[in-house]
Amino acid sequence: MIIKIINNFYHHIRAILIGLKYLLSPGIRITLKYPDELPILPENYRGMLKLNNELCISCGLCSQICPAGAINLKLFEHEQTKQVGRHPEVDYKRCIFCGFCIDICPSKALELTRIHDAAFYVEDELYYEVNRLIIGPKIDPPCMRSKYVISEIDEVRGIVYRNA
Amino acid sequence: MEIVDLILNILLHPSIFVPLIFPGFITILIIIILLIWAERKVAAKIQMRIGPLYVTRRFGGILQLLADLLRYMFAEVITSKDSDKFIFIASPIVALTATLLPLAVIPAGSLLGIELIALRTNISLLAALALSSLTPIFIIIMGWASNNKFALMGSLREGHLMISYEVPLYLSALSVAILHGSLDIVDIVNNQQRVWTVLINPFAAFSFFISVIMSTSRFPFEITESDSELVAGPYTEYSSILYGLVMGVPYMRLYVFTLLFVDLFLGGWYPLIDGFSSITLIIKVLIILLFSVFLRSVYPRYRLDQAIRIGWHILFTLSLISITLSLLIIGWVM
Amino acid sequence: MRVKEEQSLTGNIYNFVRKIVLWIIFKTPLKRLRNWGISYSLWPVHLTTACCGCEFGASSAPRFDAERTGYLPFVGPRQTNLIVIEGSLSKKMANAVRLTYEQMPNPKYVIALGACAIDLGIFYDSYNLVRVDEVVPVDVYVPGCPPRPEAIIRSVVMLQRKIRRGG
Amino acid sequence: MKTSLSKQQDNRKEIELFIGPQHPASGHMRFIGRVDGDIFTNFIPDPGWVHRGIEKIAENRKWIQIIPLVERAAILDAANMNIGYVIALEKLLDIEPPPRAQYLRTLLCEINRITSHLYGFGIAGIMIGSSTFYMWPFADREPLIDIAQLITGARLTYSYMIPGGVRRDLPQGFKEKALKALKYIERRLNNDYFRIFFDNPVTKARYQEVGVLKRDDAIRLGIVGPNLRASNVKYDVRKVEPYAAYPELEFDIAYEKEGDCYARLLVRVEEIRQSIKIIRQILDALPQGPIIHKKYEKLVSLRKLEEYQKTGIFGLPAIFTVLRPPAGEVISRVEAARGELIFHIISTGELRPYRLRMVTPSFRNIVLFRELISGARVMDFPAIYGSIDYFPPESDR
Repeated sequence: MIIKIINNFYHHIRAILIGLKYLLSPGIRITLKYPDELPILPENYRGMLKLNNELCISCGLCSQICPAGAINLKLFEHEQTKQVGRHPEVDYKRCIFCGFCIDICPSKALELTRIHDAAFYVEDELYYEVNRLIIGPKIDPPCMRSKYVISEIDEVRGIVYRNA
Repeated sequence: MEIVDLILNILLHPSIFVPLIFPGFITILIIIILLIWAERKVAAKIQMRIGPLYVTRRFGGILQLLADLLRYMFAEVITSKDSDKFIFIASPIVALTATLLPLAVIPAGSLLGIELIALRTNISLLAALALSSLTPIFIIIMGWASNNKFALMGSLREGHLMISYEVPLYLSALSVAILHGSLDIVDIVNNQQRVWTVLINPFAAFSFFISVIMSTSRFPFEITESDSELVAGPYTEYSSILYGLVMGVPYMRLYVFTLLFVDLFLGGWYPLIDGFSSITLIIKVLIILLFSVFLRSVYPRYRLDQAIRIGWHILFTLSLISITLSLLIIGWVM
Repeated sequence: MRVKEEQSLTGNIYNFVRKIVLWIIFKTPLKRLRNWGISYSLWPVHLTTACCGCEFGASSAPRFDAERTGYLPFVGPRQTNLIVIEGSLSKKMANAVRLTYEQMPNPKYVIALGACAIDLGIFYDSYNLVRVDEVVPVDVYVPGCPPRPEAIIRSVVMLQRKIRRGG
Repeated sequence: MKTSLSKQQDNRKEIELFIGPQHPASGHMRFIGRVDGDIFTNFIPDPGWVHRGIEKIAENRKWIQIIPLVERAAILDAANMNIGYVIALEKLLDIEPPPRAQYLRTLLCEINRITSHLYGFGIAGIMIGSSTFYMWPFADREPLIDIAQLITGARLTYSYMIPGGVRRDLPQGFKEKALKALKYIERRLNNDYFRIFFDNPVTKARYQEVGVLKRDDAIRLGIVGPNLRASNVKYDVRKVEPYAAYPELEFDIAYEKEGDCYARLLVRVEEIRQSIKIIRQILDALPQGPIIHKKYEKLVSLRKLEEYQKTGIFGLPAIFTVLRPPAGEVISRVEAARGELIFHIISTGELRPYRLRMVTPSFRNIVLFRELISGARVMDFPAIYGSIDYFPPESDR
């Protein structure tokens, strides 16, 4: 009984001490200050899409493999080059970012942009027609002073950030 | 100029100055704003993150609670159809007032040569404890008036807990009174000029402190409003400014009890010179407050029956031991 | 015509009154203060509708820490002012969402998280899902399946901006 | 449901408590309990709030499109859901992935097991009120999620395994990063977690001797995964019916004897240790070679083949859009983070499956709510819920 009480007391003290240790030790935070610091994601991160319409051969494989039915083909004529083809349009209302369309594209017309942090006030903005898909997603940085950082894995602190 | 003097005289009169400015209303507001911010920041630091920041970016989000209060202020007041509307609205306000009542008899040193006590009686310890036990009753009434099952269960828990923390609280306070031979808090503080009570009778201090933690529903005894099964306990139905009030009640209660704790055990306003002795007091109070909110980030919460068992088995025994100890010491000195 | 006649006698009093009313409603410091308070105190109610709840949890966890913006997941609908619809909304859950929304005090906001919430996403031909638009009015849409926590914080920041502009 | 609850309406002693779906501890779930004083006399889980009909939708999808679909059942545990389906599909197609692909699959599955268990810890922590033990496991998931993101290119929903292999090879400098993350998580797990949570007397008071599941009951109810192993049953599909690279790897089955909530958490701690051990072995003994079955390697376009040889990213061959496995019926069993996951697929040789049945571990564990919480105290409900590590979307599908 006495031993149990002493043991409990010892573990209470240990719990409080580790709390104090984390309270007083400097620089243990792993927070990414998001609107101020924008992360640079690893290459091949499956973000939003971009279309290179000159490479597109209008095969429609992307539309066939899309698990969410988010890719529709549309007849499109480029304004300058006057090229005509059935090009994909992406509906981000449904897109699940699985990257199948990019992997199956035989001519590498679709590419990844690594842009991932999008949010919209209006639902219709989520539908990317061919025009917008060729330009690629234009997402403004959320605030004026944001800078880019790279996150690295650290043995002691878990994750550290380094300016890019 | 005479008018200015008059106003100053009235303002600086203890019976106005104490409830209104220090240690009363304005100090409490400032301390609560700082305390809740500090609670969130301390938790954030231990949890390896930043906590509230962008509301006032340069000062580390110190005005976070002000923003929350503003939101409460401008939100819609909802009283549900089934609730007892008058009691539902009145009880938070009364609970808030009742929480502040003990400040009338708790001395807070002196500032600018004014003795900071509104009402000097020779039974102020009893009065403070008696007045402080009003708040739980109104918390129970809140849950009853809400007419909500979760709120009702929260009130029942508060009722169960109230009995188990108040007995050790009073007994350990009584042991201090026995030790110093007085029920007047000013006398008790003056008796501690050389040595603090906590060094003479640590059992009483421990039992009192844990009871305080229990009565103000700090972790690990946050059982009344434990959100993982009772949503928000007795406060489940409260919205907007009424919730703002009831959210403040436990913090104000914590502040009042901490003031009492410092007076009883930590030598009150000693050892600083007379003129600014309140500053010592407030620093001690702040340290104790910080420690009690720091416990949130260390502990989970106990179960209800375990908390009651701790109240009756451990704290009650400890407070009995502390009374015996006080009697022995008094007998030995005599 | 009548307005013009009055103007010839009293000057442009109609416009003057209108300006004052507009100023009181939209330009007073009180309104600014209110919007400031609300925008930095968006508390989402604890209503998990589907699997985007994982990233919702991660967005308030240390790596992303949405609490910096004053966003604090809280318990009941009475004390909160934001619903984050996390992913797909089944017909059974839609009733609960509507009920929760009606229990919250005004002003209240909704963020739709994930493709499933906006247009059913990969479950586009499911028999048991509804779109969030049909249940509650949505303020910000976040695409992704699930959206990254950054996107969630961005949606909170965008909602704050909308509120401060007087939305 | 209504009749059974209103039967005891005249019994004034008990009150009826509806917990959820909007409740801090309910998740996407409702519980209907009857409370007598502080005791739940009856406790019924009411699932189905996240039912999306994954099994039915799968009948309208091409074989390859089902890969992301089955992941959505438990996006926390996407890799294990994925491997279960892909193994079943490979049995139908009668192909065997190359050894490097097997190892990579196992690697991702083990990383995912760790992150899933850490998520479970976080939920268990916040359920009994420890906000720090919600934040810490969620923070420590992040290095591992970063590792998985390096391999697959997504945070949670990987869609990494395809029939015949995997989609990408490891990137440059992966091993060092992974070892660093493992060292970090190991240190935190063995020291800090125990000091602040597992050894904390309050935690022990809440968890020990609460919600005891006896060995016989666990077997009788058909419980799976860590909940079964906490009741002193050594059963793990990775050992019983090894798949992927598990036969070549050395690890032990984690188990505990007591069967209470505390044991269920400690089993998960031990499983994380074993997973770390497995990942270390994989990183050391990763075989060289292709990552995709040679049958599919020839089918991609020339441009994609060049890219595959240069960067290790394998493009999907166009044949995947018209994949037609021969008619037949297969079953695959894998050990997901929450327990045994079964896929049962019937193919009629069409573009789409005739029937896909998935038996998820959470669905098999749901009976625990009724067994353990009926008769427990009201405040034991969140403790038991947290220890079961139940994930409603996985159960409702």
